[in-house]
Amino acid sequence: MVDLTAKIGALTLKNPIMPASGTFSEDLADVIDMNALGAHVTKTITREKRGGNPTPRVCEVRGSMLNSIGIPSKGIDYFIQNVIPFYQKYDVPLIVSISANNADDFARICEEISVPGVDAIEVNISCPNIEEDGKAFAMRPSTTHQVMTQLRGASDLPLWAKLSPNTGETSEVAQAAEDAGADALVVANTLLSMAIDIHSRKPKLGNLMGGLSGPSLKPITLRMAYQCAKAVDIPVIGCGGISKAEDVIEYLIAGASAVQVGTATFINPTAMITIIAELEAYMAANGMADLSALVGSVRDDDAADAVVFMETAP
Amino acid sequence: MVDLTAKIGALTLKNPIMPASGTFSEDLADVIDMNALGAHVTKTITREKRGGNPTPRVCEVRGSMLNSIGIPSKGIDYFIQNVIPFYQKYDVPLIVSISANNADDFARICEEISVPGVDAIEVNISCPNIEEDGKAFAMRPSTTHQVMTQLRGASDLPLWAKLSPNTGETSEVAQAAEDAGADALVVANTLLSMAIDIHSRKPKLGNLMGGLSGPSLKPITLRMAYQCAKAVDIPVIGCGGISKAEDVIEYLIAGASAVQVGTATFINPTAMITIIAELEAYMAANGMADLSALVGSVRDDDAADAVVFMETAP
Amino acid sequence: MTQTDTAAEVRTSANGEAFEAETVVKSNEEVNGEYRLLILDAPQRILNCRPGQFFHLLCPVTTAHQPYLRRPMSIYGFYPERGELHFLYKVTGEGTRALAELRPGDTLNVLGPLGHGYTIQDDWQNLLLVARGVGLATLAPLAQEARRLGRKLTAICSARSPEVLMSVDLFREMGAEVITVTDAEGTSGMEDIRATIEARIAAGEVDALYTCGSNRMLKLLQDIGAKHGIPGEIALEQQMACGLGMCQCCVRSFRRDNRIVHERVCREGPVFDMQEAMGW
Amino acid sequence: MTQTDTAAEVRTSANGEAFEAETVVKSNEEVNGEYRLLILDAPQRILNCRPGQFFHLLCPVTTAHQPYLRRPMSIYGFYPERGELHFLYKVTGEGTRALAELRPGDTLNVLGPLGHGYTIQDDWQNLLLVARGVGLATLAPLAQEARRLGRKLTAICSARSPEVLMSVDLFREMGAEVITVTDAEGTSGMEDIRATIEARIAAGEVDALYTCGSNRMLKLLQDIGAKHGIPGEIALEQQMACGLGMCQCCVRSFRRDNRIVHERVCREGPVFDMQEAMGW
Ligand SMILES: Cc1cc2nc3c(=O)[nH]c(=O)nc-3n(C[C@H](O)[C@H](O)[C@H](O)COP(=O)(O)OP(=O)(O)OC[C@H]3O[C@@H](n4cnc5c(N)ncnc54)[C@H](O)[C@@H]3O)c2cc1C
Ligand SMILES: Cc1cc2nc3c(=O)[nH]c(=O)nc-3n(C[C@H](O)[C@H](O)[C@H](O)COP(=O)(O)OP(=O)(O)OC[C@H]3O[C@@H](n4cnc5c(N)ncnc54)[C@H](O)[C@@H]3O)c2cc1C
Ligand SMILES: Cc1cc2nc3c(=O)[nH]c(=O)nc-3n(C[C@H](O)[C@H](O)[C@H](O)COP(=O)(O)O)c2cc1C
Ligand SMILES: Cc1cc2nc3c(=O)[nH]c(=O)nc-3n(C[C@H](O)[C@H](O)[C@H](O)COP(=O)(O)O)c2cc1C
Ligand code: FES
Ligand code: FES
Repeated sequence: MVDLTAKIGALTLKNPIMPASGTFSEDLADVIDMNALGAHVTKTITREKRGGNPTPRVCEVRGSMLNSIGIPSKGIDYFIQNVIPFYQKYDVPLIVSISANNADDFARICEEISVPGVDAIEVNISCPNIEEDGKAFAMRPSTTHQVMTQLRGASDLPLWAKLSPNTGETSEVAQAAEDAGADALVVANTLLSMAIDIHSRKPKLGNLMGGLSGPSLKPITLRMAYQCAKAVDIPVIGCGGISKAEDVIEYLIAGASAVQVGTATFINPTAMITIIAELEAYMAANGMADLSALVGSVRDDDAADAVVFMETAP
Repeated sequence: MVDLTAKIGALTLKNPIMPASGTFSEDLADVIDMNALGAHVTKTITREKRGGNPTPRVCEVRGSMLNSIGIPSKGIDYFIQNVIPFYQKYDVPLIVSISANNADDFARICEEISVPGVDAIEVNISCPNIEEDGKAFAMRPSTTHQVMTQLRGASDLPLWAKLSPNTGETSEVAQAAEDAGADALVVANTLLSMAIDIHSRKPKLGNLMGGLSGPSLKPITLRMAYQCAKAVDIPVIGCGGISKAEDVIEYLIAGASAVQVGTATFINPTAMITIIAELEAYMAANGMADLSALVGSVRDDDAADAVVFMETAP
Repeated sequence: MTQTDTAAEVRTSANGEAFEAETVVKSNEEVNGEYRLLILDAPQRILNCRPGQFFHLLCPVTTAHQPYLRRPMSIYGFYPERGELHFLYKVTGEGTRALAELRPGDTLNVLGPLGHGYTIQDDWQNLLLVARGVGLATLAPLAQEARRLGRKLTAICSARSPEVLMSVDLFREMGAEVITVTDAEGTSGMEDIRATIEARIAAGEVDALYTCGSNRMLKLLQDIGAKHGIPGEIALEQQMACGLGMCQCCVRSFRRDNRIVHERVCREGPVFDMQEAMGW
Repeated sequence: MTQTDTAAEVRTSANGEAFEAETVVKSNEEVNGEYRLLILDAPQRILNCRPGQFFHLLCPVTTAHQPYLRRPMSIYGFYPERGELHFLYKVTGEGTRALAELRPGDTLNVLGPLGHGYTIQDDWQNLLLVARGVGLATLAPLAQEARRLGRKLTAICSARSPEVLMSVDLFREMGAEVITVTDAEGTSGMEDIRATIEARIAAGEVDALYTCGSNRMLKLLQDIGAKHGIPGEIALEQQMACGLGMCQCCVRSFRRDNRIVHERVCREGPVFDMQEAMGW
C-alpha cells in the first residue's frame, strides 16, 4: 500500500493534490467527490465587497490562458456565514486565500478569518491584477518581509505565502517570507502577460493585461519551486501548469512537498481525481512507500553529458 | 503596393522580419534566400574563445523548448575574418550580437567589433546562462544604465539593447537603456526555466536551468514590448514566440517597429520567408500602405466590456 | 419581482449533477455554408437535459488547430431514447474549426449538462420565440418542451436569405407555427418584427417571449415586453473558461431591485429574465 | 590524419541544399513489436541523398501527442525512381508515438537531406558493418551504395532474438553477406563479435568498419581498428533542435590532433571518423 500523506508543517493532507485558488469553488461538487482532495483552497477574498475586473476576463493563448478576473469578493461576512459551513461537510482541510491592498487591511482580514473551520491561510501577496502594473508585495523581499511580519502577528493559523513569478528575486523573496514566519510557500501565481485581437486591435482582456496560467507556465514555476526548495527550510507547494501525474512527480522531485492544480481543472474538471489515482499507481509500480521517495530527489549534482542514446548495437 | 520598410533609428530594413540571435547562422542559406530578410542577426559572440554549456543543451516542454546553449564562441578574430565576409555577400544589414561578463570586457568587444560590414550591435545584456542564477545586467535599471553608458562610449554604431524577461522592472530597465544611449530595444530574451526527467530524476538540461523560447513565451514578451513602447521613445523590436504573420501583426500593434523570429525557424526553417509574404498579403488585403498603419495602433483606451458576441438575431 | 428572485435562488444552488464524459461522433455534416450539425453517441447519464442548457466541449487538437479551453455550445437536441446529443454550430475560430474536423467514430470529451435553461410557467400557454443563426440551436429544444407541455409556439426564424434558413422543418415538426423573415426579402428589420409580434399580442396570442444573443433583439423584446406586460427570457453568451461557476470570468450585468448585479452566465444562466438583462 | 582533416573541411562547408518539403504517407506499418516502417511519397528534389544522411521530421500534433521540436531520423531508403523515402523507427516517446499515428494519405513535413553521410574510399574493397535495432536504419543505405560501387559487404546484424531480427533480407538482396547474432542464442556478446571480426581481418577480408550509436560498440571497433590499422566510421546521435547547424545544441566531443574539439552532429556529422569519436 502506498501512503500518499503529505505534511505541510503541522497540517497533514491525505494526499499532495489540492486546487489552486481561483480555479475551484463549491460548484465543483457537481462533478467530483470533494472528499478525495488533499485540501480545499478557496478563491482569494478581501474584507470589503469588490466587483472584479471588466470583461472579457479570460482569453486563450497557444496552449494556455490569460485571466484578469481580479478579486470579485462578496466580503468576509458572506464568506464566514456561507462558504466555510459548506466546506465543513468534508473531511478535508480548508485553506482560505486572502488579499488586501495594504498591509494593515491584510492583517485585519487575516485576524478576522482565523475562525474555526479554517485550517490555514494562504496569503495572496502575488496577484498581478490588484496593484498597478503588477507590482505586488511579492515583487520584492522587503515588502514581502514587511507584510508577512504583520500577518504573522495577526493569526496563529498556518500561513502559506503565495509567491509571484513576476519578480526577478525568487530566492530572496522566499527567504524573506520564511524569515517573517511563513509556514509554507505556494510557488507560484500567474505571470503578467498580454494578448491583442489583431482585428479589433483591442487587448483581449478587458483589463489590458492578465496572468498566464496553464502548461506554458510550468517550466517557469517548476524552476521557481526548485529555487525555493533550495533557499528555505519550510515546505514548498508547487503550482503552475500541472495537468497530469507526471507533472506532479516533476514538482515533487524538484523539492515540492505538495502541489496545487489550477487551470487543468477548467479543461478536465476531473483532473485532480485522475492525478491522485495515477500518482498512487505510479508509486505502487515503482515500489515507493510514501512521498519521501520522491520529494527533493532531483539529481542535480552531476550536470554531465547525460544525453540518452537509443539502443543501437549490442 | 505595400511598403514593408521598417526604420530602426538610422537603419532602414527592407521589411520588419529578422532572425533572433542564436537561432540563425550561415547554414540557413542552404534552405532560404538570405536576401529576403530585413536584417541578419548573428549568434552572440564574446572576445575570447568559449566552449558553451554541457549537453543536453535543449529539451522540449509542452509546445515550446528550453535551451542552455551558453555562448560557445570562436572568438572575435575568427568572427571578423570568417563570418562578416560571408554576410557581406548579401544586401541586408548585419547586426552583431555581443556579450561579456563585465562592463570593461563588454566595452572592449563593442569597440573591436565596430568594423566595416557591421551595421548595428545588439547587446546581449540579458542572457540568463552566463551569470549565476540568471542575474544578468538587464535584471536591474542600475546595472543596465552602467553597462550601456560604457558601451555607448565605445562605438558609434547603433546599439540595440536586448532585455530580459527575468526582471520585475521591465519599464525601468527600458528607460535606463534609453537614457544611456541605446538606439533600440530588443524585447526580449528567453525566460529562466527548468525541466526534470522523472525517470532519471536529472534536470533535462546539462546546465540545470535554461531559457524558455517559443509560443509559450509570446504573451509575456508581448506584454513587455507593449510596456517598453509606452516607456521609451526609441524603437522597440519585438521578440518571443513569433511563428506566423498574425504574431508579427500583434507585436506591431502593441508598439514594436520590427520583430525577431527565433525558435520558429527550428520548426520551419522557411518560417521567416512565409511570414514576410503573409504580412505583405495581409496589409494589401486591408489596404495598408506601410507599417505605420499598424505600429502602436493598439486600442488600449477603452478597457470596456468589449466581449464579442455571435450573430444570433436580426 | 418575486418570481425572478425565487428563480435566482434556485439558480445559485447546485444544479444537480454534471459529468465529464467521452462521446463518440455519429456524424458531423455541413448544414449550410458555415453551419454544422454534430451528432454524438452519448451516455444516458448526461442526457437528462433542459432546453437552454449547454455543454462545454473539449475540441480536438490537430496540427492545424490547437484550441486549449473548452467551447460552450447550446444543446440543439437531446434524445435519451436513442442515446443522442445534437449540437448546431457555426465554424468561427480555432475551436469550432477543430470541431469541424471530427469524423464519425472519433471521440469527443464533453462536460454537462450545464447551466439553467428556459422556464415555461404554468400560465404561459402561447409562447413566441425569435431566433437567428446559431440562436436556433439554443431555442430548438424549447419547441420540443412546448409540445410536451401542450403549449402553442410561434417561431420567428430569421436569416440572411431564404436559402440559408435553418431548422424551419424541425420547428414545424414540433407543431410550431413558423414565420420566416430574411434580409434578402427585406422582412427581417426590427420594425417589421415588432409589427408582427405586436399584431399577435393584440390578438391575445403571446404569453411569453424567448430569444437569445443579440443586443438589438434584446432591446426590442424588452421594449415590447415592458409595454405590454409580457414576461420573457433570453439566453446570453460570454467567454467561458470553467463553465461550472468556479472562475467567475463569464459574468454579465443585470438590473435587479434597482441595483446592478453581476451573475455568471455559466451558472446562474445562460438563460436570464428578459427585463433584468442589460444591453452591452 | 590527412584523410580525416580533408573530410572535416568538406563537412564544414555548405552541404549543398536542404529543403523543407511536404510529403504524403504511402504506408506506415509495424515491422516487429516497437519498430515501424514509414514510406513517404516525396518530391524528387529531396531524394538526392547519401547513405548516413538524415531528415528532420515535423511529427503531427494530436489530442494525445503534442511534440514540438522536429525529430531526426536516418534515411533507411531513398528511391528517386519511384519517388519514395523510407524511415525505420522505434516508437519511443511523444514524437515517435505521434509518427506512429500517421495513416496513408496524411501529409508529413520533412526537412532534408541533412548532414554528412558515410564515405567509401576508393581502396576500401571489403566493408564490414555491425548494426542493431534502429542502427539498421542508418546502415542500410550503405549496402546499396556498396553494391553500386561493386564492393563486398559483410553485415553483422544483432538483435534480442532471431524472431526480431530486421532488414536481413534487405542486406542479402543488396548482395551482402549477413551474419546474425542474438542475445537469445548467446552469440551477440562483445567478445563473440570481436572474434568474428578478427577472424575476417586475419583472412584479409576487412578494409573498413562501419557502425552507429552505442558506446560499447564504438569502444570495441575503435580497439579492433587501432590494433589492426583498419579505418572506420560511426554515426552518432545527439538531441537536436534546428538540425541545420544554427543552434549548436547537438555538439559532441572528438579527439583530433591531440586536442578535444566539439562538432555538431547535425552538420559536421552525423557520421564521424571512428577513432576521433569519444565515448560518453
Ligand atoms: C452558453 C453558450 C451557448 C452557445 N451555443 C452555441 C451554439 O449552439 N452554436 C454555436 O455555434 N455557438 C454557440 N455559442 C458560441 C460559441 O461558444 C462560440 O462561437 C465558440 O466558442 C467560438 O469558438 P472558436 O474557437 O471557434 O472561436 P474563437 O473566436 O477562436 O474563440 C476564442 C475564444 O473566445 C470564445 N468565444 C468566441 N466567441 C464566443 C461567443 N460568442 N460566446 C462565448 N465565447 C466565445 C471561445 O470560446 C474561445 O475561448 C454559445 C456560447 C455560449 C456562451
Ligand atoms: C542523426 C540521427 C538519426 C537517427 N535515426 C533514427 C532512426 O533511423 N530510427 C530511429 O528510431 N531513431 C533514430 N534516431 C533517434 C530518434 O531521433 C529518437 O528516437 C527520437 O527523436 C525520439 O523522439 P521521441 O519524441 O519519440 O522521444 P522523446 O524521448 O520523447 O524525445 C524527447 C526529445 O529528445 C530527443 N531524443 C530522444 N532520443 C534521442 C536520440 N536517441 N537521439 C537524438 N535525440 C533524441 C527527441 O528528438 C526529442 O527532442 C536518430 C537520431 C539522430 C540524431
Ligand atoms: C481564472 C483564474 C483565477 C485565479 N484567481 C486567483 C486568486 O484569486 N488568487 C490566487 O492566489 N491565485 C489565483 N489564480 C492563480 C492560480 O491559483 C494559480 O496560481 C495559477 O493559475 C497557476 O497554476 P495553473 O497553471 O495550474 O493554473 C487564478 C488563476 C486563474 C486561471
Ligand atoms: C537555441 C537558442 C540559442 C539562443 N542564443 C542566443 C544568444 O546567443 N544571444 C541572444 O541574445 N539570444 C539568444 N537566444 C534567444 C533568442 O534570440 C530569442 O530572444 C528567444 O529565443 C525568444 O524568441 P523565440 O521565442 O522566437 O525563440 C537563443 C535562443 C535559442 C532558442
Ligand atoms: S465560466 Fe467559469 S464561472 Fe462561468
Ligand atoms: S541541431 Fe542545431 S546545430 Fe545541430
